[in-house]
This record gives sequence, structure tokens and C-alpha cells, in this order.
Amino acid sequence: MMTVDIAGIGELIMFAVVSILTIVFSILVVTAKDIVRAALSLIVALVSVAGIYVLLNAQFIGMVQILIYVGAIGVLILFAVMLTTQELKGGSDD
Amino acid sequence: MISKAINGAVALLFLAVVALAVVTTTWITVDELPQNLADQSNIEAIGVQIFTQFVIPFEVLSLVLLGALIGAVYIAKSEVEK
Amino acid sequence: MIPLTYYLILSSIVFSIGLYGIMSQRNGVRLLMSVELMLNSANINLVAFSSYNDDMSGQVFTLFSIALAAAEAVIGFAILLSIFRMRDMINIDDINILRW
Amino acid sequence: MAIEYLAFLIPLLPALAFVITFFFGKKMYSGGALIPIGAIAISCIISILITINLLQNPEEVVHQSFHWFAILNLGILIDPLAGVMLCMVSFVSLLIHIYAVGYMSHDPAKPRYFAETALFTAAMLGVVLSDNILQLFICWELVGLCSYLLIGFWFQKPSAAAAAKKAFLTTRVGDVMFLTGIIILFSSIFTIYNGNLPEGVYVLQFNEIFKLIPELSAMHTTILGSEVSMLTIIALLFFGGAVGKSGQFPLHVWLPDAMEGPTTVSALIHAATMVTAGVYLVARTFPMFMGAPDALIVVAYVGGFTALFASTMGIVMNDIKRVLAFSTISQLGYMMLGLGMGAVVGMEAVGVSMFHLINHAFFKALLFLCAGSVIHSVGTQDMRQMGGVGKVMPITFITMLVASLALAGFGIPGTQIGTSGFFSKDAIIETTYLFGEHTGNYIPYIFGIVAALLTSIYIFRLLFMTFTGKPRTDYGGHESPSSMTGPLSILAVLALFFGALTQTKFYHFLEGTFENSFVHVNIEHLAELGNYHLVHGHHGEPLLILWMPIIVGVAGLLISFLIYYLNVVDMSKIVSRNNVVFKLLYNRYYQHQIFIEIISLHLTYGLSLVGEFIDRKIIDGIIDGISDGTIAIGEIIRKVQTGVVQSYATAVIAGVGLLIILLKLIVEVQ
Repeated sequence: MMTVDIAGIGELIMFAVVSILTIVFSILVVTAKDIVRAALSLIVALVSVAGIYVLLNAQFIGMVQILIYVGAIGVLILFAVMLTTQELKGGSDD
Repeated sequence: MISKAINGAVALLFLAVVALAVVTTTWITVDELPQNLADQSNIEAIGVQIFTQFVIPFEVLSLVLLGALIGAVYIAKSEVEK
Repeated sequence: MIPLTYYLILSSIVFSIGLYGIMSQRNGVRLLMSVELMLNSANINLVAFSSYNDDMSGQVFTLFSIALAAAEAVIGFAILLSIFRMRDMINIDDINILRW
Repeated sequence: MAIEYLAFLIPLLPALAFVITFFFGKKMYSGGALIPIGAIAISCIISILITINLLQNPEEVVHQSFHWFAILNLGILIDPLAGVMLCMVSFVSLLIHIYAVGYMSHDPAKPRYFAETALFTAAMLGVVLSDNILQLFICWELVGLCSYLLIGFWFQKPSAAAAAKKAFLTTRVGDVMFLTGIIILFSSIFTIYNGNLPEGVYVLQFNEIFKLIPELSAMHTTILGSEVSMLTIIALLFFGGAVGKSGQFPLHVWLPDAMEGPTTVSALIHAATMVTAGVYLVARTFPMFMGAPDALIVVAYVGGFTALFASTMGIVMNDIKRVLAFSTISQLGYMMLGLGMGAVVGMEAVGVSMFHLINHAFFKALLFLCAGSVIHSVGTQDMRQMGGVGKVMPITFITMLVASLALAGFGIPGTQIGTSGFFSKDAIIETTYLFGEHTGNYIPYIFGIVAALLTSIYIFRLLFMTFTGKPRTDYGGHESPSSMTGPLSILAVLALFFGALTQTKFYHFLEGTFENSFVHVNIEHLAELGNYHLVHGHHGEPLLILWMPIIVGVAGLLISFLIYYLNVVDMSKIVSRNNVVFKLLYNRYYQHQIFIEIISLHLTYGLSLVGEFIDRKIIDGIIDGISDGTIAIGEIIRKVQTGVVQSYATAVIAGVGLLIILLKLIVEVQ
């Protein structure tokens, strides 16, 4: 049972790392002064969420998450940020 | 800044409520996460589900995506007078 | 194994962060990012329940949800872009045609 | 006879003519004048036929009624009183309409004129025909409205607009009293029935009202410490309405100003329609006055005083129409005086008074139309600029002379020779003498006889100043067209002979007004209720009294002849600004000043200021305070409504969170 425990602890550590990443970068999304940085934080947070999916034995969903969210939506957001140029110049958002 | 503090308080209130609800509820779960060694990624199972039980939502979703595509193109393309 | 509650708490934390973002942000792009966060927290919930109940349909719905999120993001950014073209800004406070 | 079934057409046809002329008159001949003329002619024929039927069978009155709503009805009642009024109104109105074709021929707003006079006639016919007090009131108000429209016909003139307003507001005072009377009457009837009104009875119908007179008379209320019969209050309030419409003393001020309208309108108002409505109202509700103690005495005094008061002012006026206006007020005073004499002669008072009303309608319409003819030709209304008009306008002069003789009441007592005014006015004066004989109170008689003297003076003054002597200005002038002289001649014939032909028949006919198939009133019994002592068989007046009116009439003629024709007295010396009496009369007893400056400016204005203060500061303050408070709170609260969806989302989330906590608490408590 020890192995199981170790595996469980490893899993727990993995979960802790991934969830802390998710939460921290999520917070960064809403608090970062620079919007580009916020967008990049969002991408990291989404990748962490993909990690959570993998932890949940849903590898396919994790893949899809990375493909669609990180690949497509992340790029879309970055484009949007660039197209609304005023924000890039202004830097701060409030 | 006051509004941000209010917003934060509201968000925390929400979190507290939801967390309390989550913690105090007894969730019925399986004992062990299923381990399909042959297919770790569950792709086949998901594929079967999508094209059998959820085929209609799937088709509807395709229409939604099409609509979103057209709508996005239309909104972004049209020259709005300033 | 990790109790389901952990995932649910994580999901609710992420959701609350997204909520806070929605409430406090004045920038349209950031608003949409917050929405993405909330959608993701919902997805976490779906997948967690799906795994812990050994039921595939939760994951299928997650797929649908991701697809819908993509669509929503596209539409949202298209609208933002349109507003930006019209007004040269995307500050939600200034888009007040709904205001009294 | 089927003609009775056409009775409803009498007011309806002129009303219809009003609509047609008003909307389509422009394209028709002479502004659509032929339509009202035709309609009124048919009304007149129907009225006359019905009245002839009534003459043969006075018991069988025409009464039609249909349900309106609840306990009210709309109905038509043609009894002898209404019958003669109908004939007079429609006939005089018809003649005035025909005359107006010539008189108004140059006016661009002819369709409006003819439409409004048609409506005026219709309203007046409606007043006469009503079988219940409410319908009468509605038509009564319509008459007031039409008078407003017609007096202000030339509304481009500020004086006309002001006169119209004055007429409307002054009569309104009376109308409010009338309405109050109706309301008190209605509530009293309600009290009598203890709130259980019988089924199928229209309580405001005249027969129902008259049936309840004993009960109404028994009800008392206390006013200023003295007990007054409810019936007296109601009757006097009705009389208040009549005072307003018929231009009796306190509310007569509108009548002279009503001259601002076209002369034909003046004729219509003064002779046929409006002012007679008040007299008619008193005559129509005469049983109520009979049953009400003191009411008839008030009527007599107001009437007598008005007769005297107005005739004194008539002496000094220079405007030909104004003289006639004061003459109208004075003659209406006679009618009221005659009605008031019901205190001694009962129903005969109605006969005498209505007889004078009819005769007056003829000769006063004639006077006005003659004056209009003169004005039409001379182009001025100021008698000082006329003189010698009789030479260029012989027909007008002759008809005017006839009318003047009728007004002054020339005739030979004891015979059937005399003008119509002689038979009616002198009858009233004789009745007042009778009143004096039986009560020892000769004041009404003195009022009547002095007013008769003054009447004679002013009317012959008018005649001499206008038609005789040399022209004082170069006015040209020509005889009026036949459409104008025709009605003049007809009216002159009537003014001359109507009285002599109908006198006794007329009295007899009208005495049966309240004893027929519709309503049966015992006047003797009512007089006991009202504390009046009726006198029967009074044909033993001294010869002097019989001759007295004609003596003062001739005296008036002689005075006028001496002063204004032979100029034995230089009027310019008397008529100076320094003569106190003249000033008093010329300024019409300063009643204008009294009304305007004292009552209006100080009393009413002061009251208005108080009212304004209360209204503006206190009532408006409360209202504004509420609204300001609401607005202020709204200003605060609307900050919440930022229009920013995020704020709403925040609120929703906070609400949901709190709600869940609340639910949790409640659930735990349970």
C-alpha cells in the first residue's frame, strides 16, 4: 500500500503544482497591468488546466484543451490584443 | 478602487458559499479512477459516445459553429461609420 | 487518490477569479479572458465528475463546451473589434448606449 | 294625429342643419343659409301644428320619453307652455335667419354664422322641449356655449372676444347655481325615497318632481340660523340660473356687452332664444316656486328692481344697440316681476308673464332688426351721428315706430285696441297693483310704473334721435333689401296685433299648463304650502290704475318729444360731465367699476392671491415635495443603474450569494 500511497502522494503533489499554477496564473489574468502579459498568463493557466485533465485520466480532453484553447483561442486573444492597438500603447487598462 | 474591493468581496462571498456547499456535500464517486490501459486517452469511448448518443447535439454544434463563423465574419468585416 | 472535493474547490476558485475579472475589468479583451477562465472552471467540473463517476458523457460535453467556447470567443472578439473600429476604444465603461 | 310623432324633429333638424352648414356651407348659396332656414321652417311648421292641436285639446299634451340610463331619461314634453315657446322661438328665429341672409351678405364667415345660429336655435328648442330637468340643463349649457360663440363671432375684435368671455363667465355663475339646485333637488329626492328609488320612475322628470313638492316643502335646513324650506333653496337656486341667463340684476352685466356680436345675433339672443330661457325655466318649474315660501317674492323684487334699474340706464346710452340691450334687461325684469306675482294670482302669473315674453320677442326682435337695418345702412351705431334716417328708410322707420309703440305699451284700456305690449306689460303692472292691494306692499307696483315711464322715454328718445330731424353726419344710407324688410314687416304686424288677437285665449291656454295628462298640479294646494294667499276674480281695479300705464307712456312720449324733437331743453347742458345724475347713469351706476375694481380686482383678486398661495405653496408644495423627493431618491438610486452590465452582474452574484446564505440559515433554523 505504500506504493499506492507514494503514487497517491505523487498525484497529490502533481495536483498541488498544477492547481497552484492554474490559480496563480488565473489571478494574473485579472490583475496583470499589461494586457499582453494577461493574455500570456491566460495561456499558461489554460495549459495548467490541461494538466488537470490529464490528472483526471482524461488525456484526450487535455489534448483538445491545448489544441483548441491554447492554440486557437490563445492566438485569437493575442491577435485581438494587437488589433486593439490603443491598449498596447496605453499599457495599463484601468 | 472601492468598486474593486466590492467586486472582490462579492467574488469571495460567492467563493465562500460555493466552497461551503462543495465541502458539506457528500459526493457519490467511484472508489478508483478507471484505468483503461489499452486506451489511456479514452478517445474511442468518446468517439463512440459522440457519434451514437450525442450525435444530434454534435450536429447542432456544427451548425452553431457555422453560425458563429458567419456572424464573426460579418461583424468584423462590415465597415461601420465612425 | 485525490478527493473529488479538491477538484471542485479548484474549479470554484478559478470560477471566482473569473467572476472577479468579469465584475472588475473595464477592458473588453480582459472580460473575454475572464469568461474563458470561468468556462474552464466549468470544464474542470465536468471532467472531474465524469472521471469520478466513470461516465464518458461528461467528457463529451466538455468537448462540446470547448467548441462553444471557441465560437463564443470568436464572436466576442469580432464584436470587440467592431466596437474598436467604431470608437477607437474598447473600454466597457464608455460603451454606454444601454445607459439610461 | 301623426304630427306629434315628429316632435323630436323640432330640435333635431336645426342641429342637423348646424352640422351640414358647418362642414359643407362654404360651397352652398349664401354660405348654406338655406339649410338652417329650411330646417327651422319645418320645425316651426311642426311646432305650430302641434300647438294648434294642443289648443283644441289642452289636456292631451305630447309626451315622449325613452330610457337613457339608470334613473334618467330623455324625453319630449309639449304642453301649452312649451307649445307657445316653441312657436315663438322657431318663428322668430326663422325670421331672423331670413333677415340675416341680407344682413350678413358681406361677411366671409357666413357658414360659421349660420351653423352657429342654427345650433343656437336647436339648443333653445331643446331647452323648451325637455321633459326633465337634466336634459333641460344640458341644452341650457349648449345655449350658453352658442351665445359665447356668437357674441364672439367677430373674434378678431378684442372687444368682441372680451364680451363673449364676459357673457360666458357671467352666465356661468348662474349656471353653477342652477346645477347646484339640480344636485340638491336630486339628493333631496333621494332622501325622500330613503335611497330606494322606485323602479321605472325617472326622478328628474317634471311630473315626478312636482309630485314630490309637498315632501320637498316639508324638508327643512338651517341657513344662517334661520330655518329654510329645502324647496325654497332649490327654487331660488333655479332662479339663480334664470338670473344669469335672463340678465337679471346682479348678473345682467353681460347683456349690454353682448352687442358686440352681429345685430342679428343680438336679436336672436334678446328676443327669441337665450334670455327667454331663464324666464322659461322659472315658468317651467313654477309649481316649485308656488310651493316654496318667499321664493316668488324674491323673484318679484329682483324682477321689479331690474326693470327699473335697467330702464334708467337706457335713457342716457348713445349706442342704439345698447339702448335696446338695456330695454331687454328691463323687459325681462317685467317678466320676472310678472312671474313673481304668482304670489297673488297663481297660474295667471305664468300666463301674463309668458304672454309678455312672446310679445316682447316679437317687438324686441323687430327693434333689433330695425336697428340692424339702420346700422347696416348708416354704418355707425352712435345715435348722435344719425338723425333723419326716417326719410331714407321709410319701411324701417314705420316698423320701428310700431315696435316702439308696442314696447311703450300704447293702447286704450277697456277695449280690444292696443299694441301687443299694451296687453302684456300693462297686465303685469295691473297684477302688481293687485299684489299691493292685497298685501299692502306697493313697491313692485312702483317699480313697474316708474319703469314704464322710463321705458317710454328712452324708446322715443331713440326714435327721435335716430329717425327724425336733420342728418347730423353725412352717412348716405339707403333702404335695406327686401330679405331684411320682409321679416321686419311680418314682425311689425305681429307686434301690432298679436296681443289684441290672443290675449284672453292665451291666458286661458297657459293656465292649463300644469293640469293635463302628463302632470297634474293643484296650484291652490301648493299656494297653501308656500304660504301665498291667492286672489280670484279681480276685475274691479280703479279706472286710474287701468289708465295709469298708458298715461305714463304718453308722458314719456311727450317728454322725449319735447327734449329730443323740439329741443325745448338744451340737452347738451344737462348732458355734461358735471351732472352727477347723468354721470351716474352714463357710467351705468359705476357697476362696471364696482364689478371690475372692487369685486374683481380687490375681492376676487385678493381671494385668488390667497388661493394661489395655498395652491402654489402648500398644495403644490406637497405635490412638488413628493415629486422632488422622488426625483432626488431616483437620482441617488439611478446611480445603481449604471447601464454597465458588469455592475448588474455584480449585483446579481451578490444577491445570489446572500440568498444562498439566507436560505442556509432558514433551513438550519428549521
